[in-house]
Amino acid sequence: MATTVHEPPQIDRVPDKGHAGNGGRKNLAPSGGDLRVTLDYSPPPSSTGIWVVLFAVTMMFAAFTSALVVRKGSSLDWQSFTLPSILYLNTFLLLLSSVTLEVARRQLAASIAGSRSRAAGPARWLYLTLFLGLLFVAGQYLAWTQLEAQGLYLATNPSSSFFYVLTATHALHVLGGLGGLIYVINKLNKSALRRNTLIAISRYWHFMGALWLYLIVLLWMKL
Amino acid sequence: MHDLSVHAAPHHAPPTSFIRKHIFSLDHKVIGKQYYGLALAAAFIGMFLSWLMRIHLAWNSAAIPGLQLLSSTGAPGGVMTPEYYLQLMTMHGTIMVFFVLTTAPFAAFGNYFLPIQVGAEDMPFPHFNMMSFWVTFAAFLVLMSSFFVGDGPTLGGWTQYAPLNAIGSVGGPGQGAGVVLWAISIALFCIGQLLGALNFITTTLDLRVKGMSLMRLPLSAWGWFITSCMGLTAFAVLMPACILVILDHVAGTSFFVASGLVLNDQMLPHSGGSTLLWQHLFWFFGHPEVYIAIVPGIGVVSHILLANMRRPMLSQRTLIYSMGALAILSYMVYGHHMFVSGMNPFSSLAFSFPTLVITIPSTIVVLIWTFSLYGSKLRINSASLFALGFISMFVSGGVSGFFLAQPSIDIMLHATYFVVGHFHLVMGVAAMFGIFGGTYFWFPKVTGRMMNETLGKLHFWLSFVGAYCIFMPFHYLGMAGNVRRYSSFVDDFLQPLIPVHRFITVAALVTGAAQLIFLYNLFHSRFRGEPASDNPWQATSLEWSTATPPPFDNFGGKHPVVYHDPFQYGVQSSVGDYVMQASPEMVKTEFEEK
Amino acid sequence: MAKLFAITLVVIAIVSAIPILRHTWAAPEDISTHGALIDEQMSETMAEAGISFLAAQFILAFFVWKFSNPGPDAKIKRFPGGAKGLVIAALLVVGIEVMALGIFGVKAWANVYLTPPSADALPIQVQAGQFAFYFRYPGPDGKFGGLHPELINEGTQNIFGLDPEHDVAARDDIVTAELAIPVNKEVHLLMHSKDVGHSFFVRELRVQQDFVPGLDVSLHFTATKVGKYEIVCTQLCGLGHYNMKAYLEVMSQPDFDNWLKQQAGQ
Amino acid sequence: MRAKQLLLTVLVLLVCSSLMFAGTVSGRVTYTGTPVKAKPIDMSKEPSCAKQHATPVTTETVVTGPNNGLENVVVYISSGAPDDSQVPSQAVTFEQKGCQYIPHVLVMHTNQELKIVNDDQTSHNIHPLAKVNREWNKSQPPGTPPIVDKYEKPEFISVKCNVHPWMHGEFAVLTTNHYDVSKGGGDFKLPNLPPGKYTITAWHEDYGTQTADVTITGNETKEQNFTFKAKAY
Repeated sequence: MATTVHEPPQIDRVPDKGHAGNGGRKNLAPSGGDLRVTLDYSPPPSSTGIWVVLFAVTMMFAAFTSALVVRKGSSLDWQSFTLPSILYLNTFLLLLSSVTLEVARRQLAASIAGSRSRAAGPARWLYLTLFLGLLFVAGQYLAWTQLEAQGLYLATNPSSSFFYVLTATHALHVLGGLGGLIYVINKLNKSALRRNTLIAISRYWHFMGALWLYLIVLLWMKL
Repeated sequence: MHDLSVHAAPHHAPPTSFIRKHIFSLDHKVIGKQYYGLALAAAFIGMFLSWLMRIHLAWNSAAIPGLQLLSSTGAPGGVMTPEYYLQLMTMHGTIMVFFVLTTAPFAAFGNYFLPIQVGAEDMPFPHFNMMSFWVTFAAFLVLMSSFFVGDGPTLGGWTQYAPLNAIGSVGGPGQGAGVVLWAISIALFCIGQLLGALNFITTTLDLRVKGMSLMRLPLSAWGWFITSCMGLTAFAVLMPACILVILDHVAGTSFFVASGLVLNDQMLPHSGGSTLLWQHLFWFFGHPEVYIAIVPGIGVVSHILLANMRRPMLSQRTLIYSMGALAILSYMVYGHHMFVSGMNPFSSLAFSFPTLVITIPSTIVVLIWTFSLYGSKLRINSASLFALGFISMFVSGGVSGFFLAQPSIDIMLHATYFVVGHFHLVMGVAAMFGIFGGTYFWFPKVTGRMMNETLGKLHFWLSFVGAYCIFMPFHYLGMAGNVRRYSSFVDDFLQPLIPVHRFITVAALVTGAAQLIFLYNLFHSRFRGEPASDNPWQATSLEWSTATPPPFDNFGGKHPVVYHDPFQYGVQSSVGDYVMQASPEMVKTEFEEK
Repeated sequence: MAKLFAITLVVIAIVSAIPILRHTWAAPEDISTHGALIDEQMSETMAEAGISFLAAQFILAFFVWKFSNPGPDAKIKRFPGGAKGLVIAALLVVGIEVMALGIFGVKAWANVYLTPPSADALPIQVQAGQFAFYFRYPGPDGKFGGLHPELINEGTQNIFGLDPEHDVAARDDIVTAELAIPVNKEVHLLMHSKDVGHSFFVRELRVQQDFVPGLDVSLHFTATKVGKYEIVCTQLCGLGHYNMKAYLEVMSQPDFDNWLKQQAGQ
Repeated sequence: MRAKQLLLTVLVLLVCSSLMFAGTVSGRVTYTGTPVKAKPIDMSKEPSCAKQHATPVTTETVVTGPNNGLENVVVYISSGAPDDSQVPSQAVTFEQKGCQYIPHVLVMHTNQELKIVNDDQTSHNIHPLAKVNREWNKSQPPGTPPIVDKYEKPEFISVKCNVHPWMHGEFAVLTTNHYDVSKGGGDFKLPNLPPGKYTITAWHEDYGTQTADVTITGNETKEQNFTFKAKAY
């Protein structure tokens, strides 16, 4: 793997660009000023930003959920169907990918601390995560083909409509996460990976897993 | 990573090519100007549409010369057809609400000045920031394209109520392709604003320079920050709704179309969709959207007033908390748009009370402004005139909320011109005055030249009196039961009201023409205006302590350090009756808010 | 300039108030049993809103007049009591004001929406469609025929999609384009939309209610004054929205009975 | 030589005869059973129209005449006519008067110019519900120029006004110039038919179509009647 030639990975050696000031939530008044003295620390924007993103995604799926509940209650044309069993396998894959990503993050943290120096390990785990993520999306696609084989299309019934809408929207967000992973791997190979970037991406990725758990429970209950 | 305080590594290198400089620029200042330009163009298009509508309402059978060139079927022989009226109305509403009232006060001014006011070099995610504008621009193009596709834009009104928005072309001209384009445009717009909100929030929370505690943010920055939090929630809900509408059109799903609907004696294939679902989703966005339009105005106006009152607000914090309260309440009241929609009558009452409660923070804001004027040394200039006009309009538009907040009275006033007058005053004219005020106030900083004061004042007087002449009568019409969204007034009880409509139309034409003065002033001063100093208003906030116009990285490679609250006017300092946030000079003041 | 602003503001405020005080464009006289409360609520709100409006504009005008372009030696003063006083005032005065309005309003609202129609109320079905209202009376048998949307044919005036061929209850149903009701008798309006959202608004009756496709809403009221009034649509329903209207005829009981007979004859 | 002349004269005579001996098909369209009663239309929604009608207008879907005559039936040559290809140059006019369509059934040739005029003081909306041809939906405010259009393909199109639900008419777009719409007692007449075998079709908007074969030899008038079964509801 390309990463082995760069070692040790230069994590956080490059200044945290995306981040101009250092005022932050709590501010240090300049010495001599007779003003409130506080911490001189500012969280890097990426770690705040990711929570903003996750909040937006949450709101979006909250809207879809309420739509589903209202729509189901609004009339009697709702036909339930059993979820394709492959979804449960997909769930497992996605959760597994969260674990592998966490391993990668730990190892990188360790190598920053200096206890480990080789980036090959983390990189491998990241590739594995990427692979599992791709498997998940492929699995979702299989699930859709299975439903279509049963004659359940987007417009067949509100239940199938919501199934496709929710799973597709989630899959799109997962693809976004995969893009993020590729970006991280790329940076790691260039030894220019910032800790915050990795933290942000992994938060996002874990959230995708949690979101999917929520979705599958919702679908299993409502469809 | 802690030793960047004095000299930060440049956020991103200054661009060299024309395209990177002026078109696909990452610089928040350029993006802010681009947003302003978009809003300006959109505003004049929207105003032109309103002219056509007003003329048609006042002289119903009159042929508007040349209109048939715009749309031969929409206006055969220049006479506007009912559907064309509704199509223009829908586009007027959509353009104004989304592409003017959301982009100008929030995205345009916010993009330009929020990073400077917190002392940052730029937004943290400049690429997202650039995308935010270009996605919004694409959204605008998509919306405009619906004028030229199929049988024109949608006629469903900017609220696009279901099921009219989902049954397709059987619903009338523009209800096929027109609605799809509308929904795509709005979905894109949501993406753009979500990207913007991401940058605004992170900028405010993470990029403040040393000494700039949250409570030391200028009120304008607070306005933008609170607005971005609202936008994050609202647009994330509107986008799914638009996606569902698009699916109802192109994929044949039935999210919003109930079963057994018959148009042209043909039964629609859809089954059991929920009509009220759209209204709930839409208004959950729609009501906060009103505050997204007005809260930046509140912030900007406070900012302008401070510099022109030469004294602090009675209480900076109360203003901040009130804006926050407005933001939170705006999510608890959306149901007051649905009092007579067949929603459970008990929930109507449940929505009525928080709506009435909104009066309290709004009143507090007005009281703080008004009574801060007491004992001030008020300067009168175009900016402060528009700020004062904002207060007046905000009050006039606000009191009519008393009526509409009550379901029982809403029975009489719902969907009448009373509502139109209400939201045009409070969200249209007031927000517009905020934009104008901000323009006259910040123009020197952006361009390095002053705007022409005489023309500015003329613009104010015509707009101020004109706006009252247009929108006060709307309330009277509404109380007489004049229904809105009528392309002509054929009902017997509406005939006697037509003279009032003629008066309004004349007023609208004059007031609209007055905006051309502003346009002229804007462009003339841009090139011919007299040069401006770095701080022409003797103001305190950070944007005035940097060069004019600000350098690419806002503060020339340095990070300012903030020593003072933004409202330190009316003090004795070496420069005069104010002390700038970034000046280390220690001054004694009785207005230190602990 | 500041003084001009103050004067303009005062003039605008007063001129705006005149038409309201003189009821130049007031709502028409109420002809319903429930409307009185609404009107009362309306006038109370108007009083409170009007006072707040005038007060706010006048104070603003006064301060602008008094405190603009002062001499160089002018010192800035602080409003006695400062922000605290204002906030408390706002909380107490405005808070109590709006709460009072809200609570009184509940009664007016409950009158219309939270009370069931009386048992002997006259049932009439109203169907809204692009772009006309049609009304259906159950006829002598007192039963409404079933609705069959697939049979709707406006060319043959089968507006409701009745099936008299197989449905006996439908044969004597009376379908009209105007709403005739007996005076001083409660009417129970069953609201049904044929296509999209519409609304039923009669100013004199103090009644406005949306038609919700797929959801049958009902409404009940009693008219107290004989006469002819306009029913208009207030929910944007398409290109003919402006022209979607019908007439409400409030008749004495005997007139109503004759009218019904005559309609049945056709 | 003589034979040749003789042959020539015979030919000339034959041609002449086929020209002057043009046949006619005429007859009545009637119904059996009891048709649905024409319902009165309440135009109170549109006062400007309502006051143009002393007695209320009735529905025009089934219009009957004396002794079971059925009106508004389109009778036309559906095959056999030689001169179908030529499109008449003059336009047909569809009039909106008193919130009614005049005529109720308008017959036109494919690609023949169609003029739609609004004589009323109110804004009308013309919405021909075409399936084969292109469907369109245009409004026509009072005092605006006539809408001009034409249809490429043969089709029976029902026409609605989206502003006045009761307004209902029919376009019959044909590929022949030999047609008539039954009126009065249900009479129709198809003149100027050169000798030949023809299929005649009668179409009614509610009762459907019937066809009959007719052979014209020389100068004669063939009688051909059609009888539709009325629906009670």
